[in-house]
Amino acid sequence: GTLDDVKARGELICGSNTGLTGFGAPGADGTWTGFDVDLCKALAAAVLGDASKVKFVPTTGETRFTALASGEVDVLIRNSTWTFSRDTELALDFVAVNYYDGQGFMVKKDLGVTSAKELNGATVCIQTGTTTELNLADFFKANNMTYTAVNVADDSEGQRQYLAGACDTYTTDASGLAASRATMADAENHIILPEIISKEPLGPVVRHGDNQWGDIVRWTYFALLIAEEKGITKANFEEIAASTTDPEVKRLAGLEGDMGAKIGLDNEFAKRAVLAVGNYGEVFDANIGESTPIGLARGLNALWTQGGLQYAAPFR
Amino acid sequence: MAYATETPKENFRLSMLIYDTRFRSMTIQIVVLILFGLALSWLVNNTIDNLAAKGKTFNYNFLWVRAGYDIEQTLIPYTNDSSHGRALFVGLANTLLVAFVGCILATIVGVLVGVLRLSKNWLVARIMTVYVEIFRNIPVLLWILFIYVPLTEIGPEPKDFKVTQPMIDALAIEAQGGTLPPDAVTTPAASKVLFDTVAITKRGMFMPKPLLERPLGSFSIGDFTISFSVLAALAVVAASIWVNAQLRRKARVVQETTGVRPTTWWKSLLILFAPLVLLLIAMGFHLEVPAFPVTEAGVSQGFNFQGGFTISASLLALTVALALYTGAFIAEIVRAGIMAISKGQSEASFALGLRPGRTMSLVVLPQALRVIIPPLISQYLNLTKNTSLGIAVSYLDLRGTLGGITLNQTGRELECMLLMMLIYLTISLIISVGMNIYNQSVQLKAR
Amino acid sequence: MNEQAAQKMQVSDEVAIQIAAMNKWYGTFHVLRDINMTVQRGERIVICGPSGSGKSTLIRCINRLEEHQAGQIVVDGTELTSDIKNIDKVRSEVGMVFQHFNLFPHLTILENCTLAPIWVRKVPKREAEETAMHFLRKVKIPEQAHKYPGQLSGGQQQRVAIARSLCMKPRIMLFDEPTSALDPEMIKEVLDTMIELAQEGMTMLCVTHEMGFAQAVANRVIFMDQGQIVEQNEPKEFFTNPKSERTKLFLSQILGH
Amino acid sequence: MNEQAAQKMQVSDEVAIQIAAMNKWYGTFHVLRDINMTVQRGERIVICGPSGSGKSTLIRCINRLEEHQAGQIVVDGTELTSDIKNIDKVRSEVGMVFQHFNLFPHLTILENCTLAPIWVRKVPKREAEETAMHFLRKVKIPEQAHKYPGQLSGGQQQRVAIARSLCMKPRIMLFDEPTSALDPEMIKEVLDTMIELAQEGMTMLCVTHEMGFAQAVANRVIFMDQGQIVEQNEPKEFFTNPKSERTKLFLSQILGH
Amino acid sequence: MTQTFIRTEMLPPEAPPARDSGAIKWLRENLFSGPLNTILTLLGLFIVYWGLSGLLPWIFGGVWNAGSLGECREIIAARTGGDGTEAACWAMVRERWHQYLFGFYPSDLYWRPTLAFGLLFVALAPVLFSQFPRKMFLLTLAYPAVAYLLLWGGSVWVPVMLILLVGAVFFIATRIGGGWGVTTFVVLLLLCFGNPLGNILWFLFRLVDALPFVAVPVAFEQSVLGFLAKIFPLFSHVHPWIHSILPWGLTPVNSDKFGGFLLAIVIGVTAISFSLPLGIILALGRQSDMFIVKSLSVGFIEFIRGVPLITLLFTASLLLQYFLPPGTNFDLILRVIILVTFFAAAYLAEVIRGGLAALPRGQYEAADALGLNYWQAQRLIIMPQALKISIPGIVSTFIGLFKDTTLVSFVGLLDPLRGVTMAVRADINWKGIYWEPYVFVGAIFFILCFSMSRYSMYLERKLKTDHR
Ligand SMILES: Nc1ncnc2c1ncn2[C@@H]1O[C@H](COP(=O)(O)OP(=O)(O)OP(=O)(O)O)[C@@H](O)[C@H]1O
Ligand SMILES: Nc1ncnc2c1ncn2[C@@H]1O[C@H](COP(=O)(O)OP(=O)(O)OP(=O)(O)O)[C@@H](O)[C@H]1O
Ligand SMILES: [Mg+2]
Ligand SMILES: [Mg+2]
Repeated sequence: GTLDDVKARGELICGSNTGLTGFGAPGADGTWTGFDVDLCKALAAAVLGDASKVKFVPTTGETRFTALASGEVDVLIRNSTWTFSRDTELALDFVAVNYYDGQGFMVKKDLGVTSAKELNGATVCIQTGTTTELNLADFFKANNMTYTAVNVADDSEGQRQYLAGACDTYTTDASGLAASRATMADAENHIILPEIISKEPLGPVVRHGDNQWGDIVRWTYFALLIAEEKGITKANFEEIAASTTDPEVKRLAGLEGDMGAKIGLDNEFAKRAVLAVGNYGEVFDANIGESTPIGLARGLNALWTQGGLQYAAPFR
Repeated sequence: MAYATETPKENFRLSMLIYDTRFRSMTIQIVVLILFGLALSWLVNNTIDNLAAKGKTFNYNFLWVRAGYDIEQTLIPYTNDSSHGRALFVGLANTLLVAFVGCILATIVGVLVGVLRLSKNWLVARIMTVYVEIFRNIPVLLWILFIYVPLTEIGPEPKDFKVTQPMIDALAIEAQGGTLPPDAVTTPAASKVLFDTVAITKRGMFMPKPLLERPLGSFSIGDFTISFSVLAALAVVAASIWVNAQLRRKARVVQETTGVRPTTWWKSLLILFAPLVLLLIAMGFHLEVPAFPVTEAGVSQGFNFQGGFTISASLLALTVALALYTGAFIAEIVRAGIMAISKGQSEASFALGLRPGRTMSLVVLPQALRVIIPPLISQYLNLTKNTSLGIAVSYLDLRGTLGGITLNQTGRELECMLLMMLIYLTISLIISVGMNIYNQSVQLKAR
Repeated sequence: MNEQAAQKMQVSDEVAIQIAAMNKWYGTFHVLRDINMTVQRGERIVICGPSGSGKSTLIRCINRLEEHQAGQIVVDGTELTSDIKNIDKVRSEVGMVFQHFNLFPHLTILENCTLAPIWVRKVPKREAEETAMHFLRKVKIPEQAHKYPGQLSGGQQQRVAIARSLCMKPRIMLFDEPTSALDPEMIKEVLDTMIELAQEGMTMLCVTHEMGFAQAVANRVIFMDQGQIVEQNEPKEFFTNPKSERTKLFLSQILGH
Repeated sequence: MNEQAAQKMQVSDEVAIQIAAMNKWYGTFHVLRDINMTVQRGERIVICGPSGSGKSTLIRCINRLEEHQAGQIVVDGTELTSDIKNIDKVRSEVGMVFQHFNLFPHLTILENCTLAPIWVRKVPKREAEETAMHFLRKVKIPEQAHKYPGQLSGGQQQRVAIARSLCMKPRIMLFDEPTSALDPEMIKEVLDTMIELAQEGMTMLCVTHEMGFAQAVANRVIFMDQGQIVEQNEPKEFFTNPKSERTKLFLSQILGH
Repeated sequence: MTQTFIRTEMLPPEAPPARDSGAIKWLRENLFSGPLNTILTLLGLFIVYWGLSGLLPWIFGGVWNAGSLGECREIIAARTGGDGTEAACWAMVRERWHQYLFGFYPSDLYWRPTLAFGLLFVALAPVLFSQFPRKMFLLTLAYPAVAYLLLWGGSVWVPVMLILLVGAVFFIATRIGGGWGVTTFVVLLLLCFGNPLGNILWFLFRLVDALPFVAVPVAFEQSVLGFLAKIFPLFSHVHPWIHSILPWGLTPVNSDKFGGFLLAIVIGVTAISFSLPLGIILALGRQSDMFIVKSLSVGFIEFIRGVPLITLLFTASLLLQYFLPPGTNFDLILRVIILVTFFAAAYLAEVIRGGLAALPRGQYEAADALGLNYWQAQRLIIMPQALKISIPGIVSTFIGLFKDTTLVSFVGLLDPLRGVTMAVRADINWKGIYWEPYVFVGAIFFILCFSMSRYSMYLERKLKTDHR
């Protein structure tokens, strides 16, 4: 299976975006950073014991699923929406949701629009090849409105056109809108409308049929969530592991049970993942959280204990 | 006096398959054919295996499924409720539109620049050289982006055409003789051009749409509606062209018998346009000018012009960029074509007393065209293929619909890609077959 | 050539071409220097001289394929200035035959011959074709009328070129080395045509190195060198008793082998 | 040519080429009709005839540059069939010289001459070069060995072409109008080379219209017309006393001027 | 009445009249020779002024020192007092130029691609300029291996073995010569690399397997073929063995690190060099009088030329996985190179066909008459001449191909134009920058392509005079 391939290769190949601010992009020195990228690193740390043993293959909206299906990448961690048809027809498995997103609209303040329901007849910039196109059509239809679509190739183009006034509103996942707005010279002149017109559960994808590998990806991700739940961070992991009495934490630290062996890894895989990138909250805060220029609130992505949707199955 | 001698029949030996010129080529061909067949069946076999492994099937049923996405620029009616198949045709029509208009523009640009490059005016020739070199040596993709961006950055937005409540108020105050605050605006920031019919904006050009009050009705074949009005117009145009051809033929006969050619241009104009104009008037032709809906008070409503039709900025940019890029190549072809006609030809023509204009049209151009047309057609082919870069500027052509969104939404990459290649191939073949026929018909006769 | 024909080759007193103090430069290169020359109607003049001496340029100035910068050229009473009407007039009265024939390859032989009459002289097509066939018969290739130039041999092409010029009914014919691009067998057929033309009293200026032709037909030979007319004389004198050193040298070279 | 040399030009009884009832068509055009002909070793045969009579085709059939469709051609005991081995054998024993030389312009003269010996005969390079120099000396241009064909005159090029053929040590040489693309001065130097070759007893088939050459060297002249051998005879008889009407007509034409 | 005239004194050349010389004449003739020309000249002057007055301040007033687009904007606003004047933000280029040139290639190893690029010219020299000694062709032949080593790194023994084996095989094949030589060459080459014989047989069996009526016993396939596959991989077994003794090598660099112009040049150069032999074969096939061979060649050429390159790239990224045996999977760059090679081969085939057509028939006939066989004639006589004539065409094909490498961004590779730019724009510091990357990349493309096109024009002129 994929696990053996990865081990034999000594490197994890992660399908990533060609560049999406905050989620995954190469920096000036060529190292990739971002929210999705950190999950890849955690996975590499869990499987290979080294967070740097990961190669990022940029994929476009059109090539991403094929790249995964053909085995070109081991896992696709690249803001891909989990839908029925992708899960079934494309023979892929979405193993978790690492970011709950939803499609929103951004407009200029001086347009005088305060709700997406007032957009009848507007020109809408939208990225092609994504689920957002379908959502948009459905939303306008449901509200008995019409629109003109400007199908743009990528996010930066969409943003440019929106700013230039080539469209009245730009629609994409709310996280993307926030990121775009954050970098605008006149951010105060733009508002993101309150309506979120779709559910966009984004998460890692693996090939259908390789359940062991799917489990590894899922539980590596859950490990990060559980770590946050338990208040474990990169910094205090060793400390807590040494002192804890919580059996779940002990299992997470590999001190108890044989969780690792059951999915073909060693017992410390979860520990390595957390040590490599920190817990879910740390990853979030470091890449897209409120302290970053992108400044996303946790919102739906808060832990279930804090009113969010991020909920990991028990690590037992 | 010829008598045939029977050459003795030789026995067939196996080695003759290789060493005998009669069989050798057959042997080679059969081996090649077998290898090719094997390779092909290997590919097909693999494909079947792979499809099976992925649990996919190979069929085109998705073409009849609701597409669910929208297309900005459509030539045939389309909504997101239409099928993927229809989206394909929208894309194909868009591809052909850009290809067709692009080819015409490119030819105009190319011929103009090619001739100007040969101009005696040093500055003009230099500017044209710079144009040609810059366009030829930078990727076309960059040109498409380069031209698209200014189109979407410069120019007013539709909302700049809107009449707002404050404007109405200000006008009212003015009408009552009141004084306006210094920063008050009474008219929209932008206005339409060409007798208030065409709005040029960042989103493209909003054009008046021709409509008929008394259309002749229509019929449908499957998904497609064909209007009798259009058919009638086409018929009238065809008839006019035919009559005009007759007229010209008659003029030539007159010239051949008397040596003087009668003036025909105004008759031609009349024959070519009058019937069409009459028909259009009969059908109640009028223009639907794009405009904002207004409230009773006269305040413009909505985001965009209503009515009319739009030429999107992406269509404009793609067409212009491809035309300018290809035009640079065509310019070189034209220049080379004219220069290939030796100076002796025009000198001989001058020496016979023909004026430069006649020399050009009777001696140089007919010869230059033979040199120009074949590479010209291959430039047309290139332009047609380059329309597939429309995706870079959000133009949904065949690549953008069938090979882009449809492929992406349905996940049927094999079917989509094969179908798309087939369509492009068909277009190319049609063009190159046309070229070959032309080539054969103009081949210079030689010993 | 028999006596009778020679008889016909009369020279009248009328002036066909008058060139006075003509100078021409290519850039700063002084290619024609102080050319003075008068050609009577019916004269047959052969121009010779070393390569680069300006023979072609001189002949091309006469129908304004090249512009002269000083002096005067008067052809058939029309002075060549930059006036387009004059140029047109001169060109329609002066025929020219080039070294490389310069037939129009996209037209048939017949069309080559009728093109100018139809478009310049506005002759009806039928009439133009009759004239063309007449002159094609004269140059002995009427049967090729519907072929294309590419299908003819060099000698045949040059004869077509002569016929094409004749179709404009010119009063003067200029020849610029008409035989130098031809194979030996073909030279004869072209020269024969030219001799026939001479016998009919056509005014001819011919740049050629065919000395046999010059002796048989010309009534004057002009020798040029370095853009100047160095010597002119009647053929017999010219060949047997050249005066100038340069002429002697030149003749020794071309008659040497 | 002196007596002694003529003495050397002996003809043996051995048969070099035997052609029997050979026919060839181009498409439906019957270009060679019932050719029968025997060439003894050492014979020097000149083939002449009007243009298009099939001379080139006949000679090209002998080394299978063209395929014949009926009849038999036996060269040096090897019958030309579609068997590649036979063809290779014949070609390496028959040298051919073309009208347009067909030297390889990208190779030096020496390389032109050594190419075939090295690749076909598998002769060591040094040996091939020695042979080549030997034959280049023979055709009197050893000093040009390291030049390229484009730098040589036509006559020199044709002599190189002869040397190139000789380097394969052929037993039979075919010439297809070897001098017709040459200027008159150069014709002689090529003919001299061929005469020398003849004197050494090489079997030669030569398509040419150089009648002087035919009279001096050939021991048989073959006249072809319309794809058939119309007359063959020894040169003296052929030229002074042609039997057939066509031959007479042809001879009167080519000897006429 | 014959006017006799003898010139006794030759006239010296004189200077032309004043109005026919000097700068005034030039102006009059070249710029103001008539009303139309005068208007055109003024129009031209206006266009030039308008273009330059807009562009030059933007380019030369650009900011070079800044950490982000925002900083740039501030600097410009401070300088102009915020009057909305725009200027370029070249600081981005200053920070990221290396990514545009090398992609993510490790920065301490930049010397390797640079050296490979420099050596490219050394290797090309004997092909492009005839005055270099023939011995240098050996260098040209060795170049692919050297470049491979420099770019991808790894054990030196890979390229060394490559050179030695190809050299040896080539040597053997040329000794045999002819069609058999070509066959031997291919067979020996296949024998030496990968898991050759096994692979070939395996491939053949797969082919046979594909026929519905033949069934190859699985056991046979696995035992015999597996055995062969283990015995023959001369190459793949020998070089690790040598490497274990003499571990010389360079740091390996993965191809996912390739981007920017490095990627464009690698794809362009590799594709054009590999497409050359393929193009020759296709051109010969198209010229052949064997109907089937001809039809297949024509079919291939016309198919490739009839579809846009972008669909071929999508084929590389989306469809190749369908056509190859299940489980086959290799580098996207490699797949793209393969498809681009096919693409270039079809175009080169047409260029070479033109070269072949330009050769007089006499050359073929002379070769035949000398007894050379088909392959010898092709290799020794026809190809050297046809290729030489085709060089300008090959260069322009290469220019077109090089420009087209920008399309690989559509399959997610980091081409300089969109790929790298997209990555740069995803950086929070440079989000929103638009023109600068395009102008920068456009300028580099222009310099490279323009010099190549000038070179090919020079060649065309040179070849023209060569042939006369
Ligand atoms: N267009 C031109 N520009 C500049 N110089 C020219 C031009 N045409 C001809 N010349 C030069 O003018 C001189 C005379 O040329 P011309 O062709 O009249 O000589 P010619 O006597 O006809 O020689 P030839 O016997 O070789 O035809 C030559 O030195 C030539 O190089
Ligand atoms: N490849 C060909 N296909 C068809 N017809 C041909 C071909 N080659 C030659 N012919 C015709 O065959 C006839 C004989 O040609 P061939 O070249 O043998 O004549 P020839 O006697 O050598 O003439 P010449 O003296 O002009 O060289 C001619 O009518 C020619 O048109
Ligand atoms: Mg001259
Ligand atoms: Mg012949």
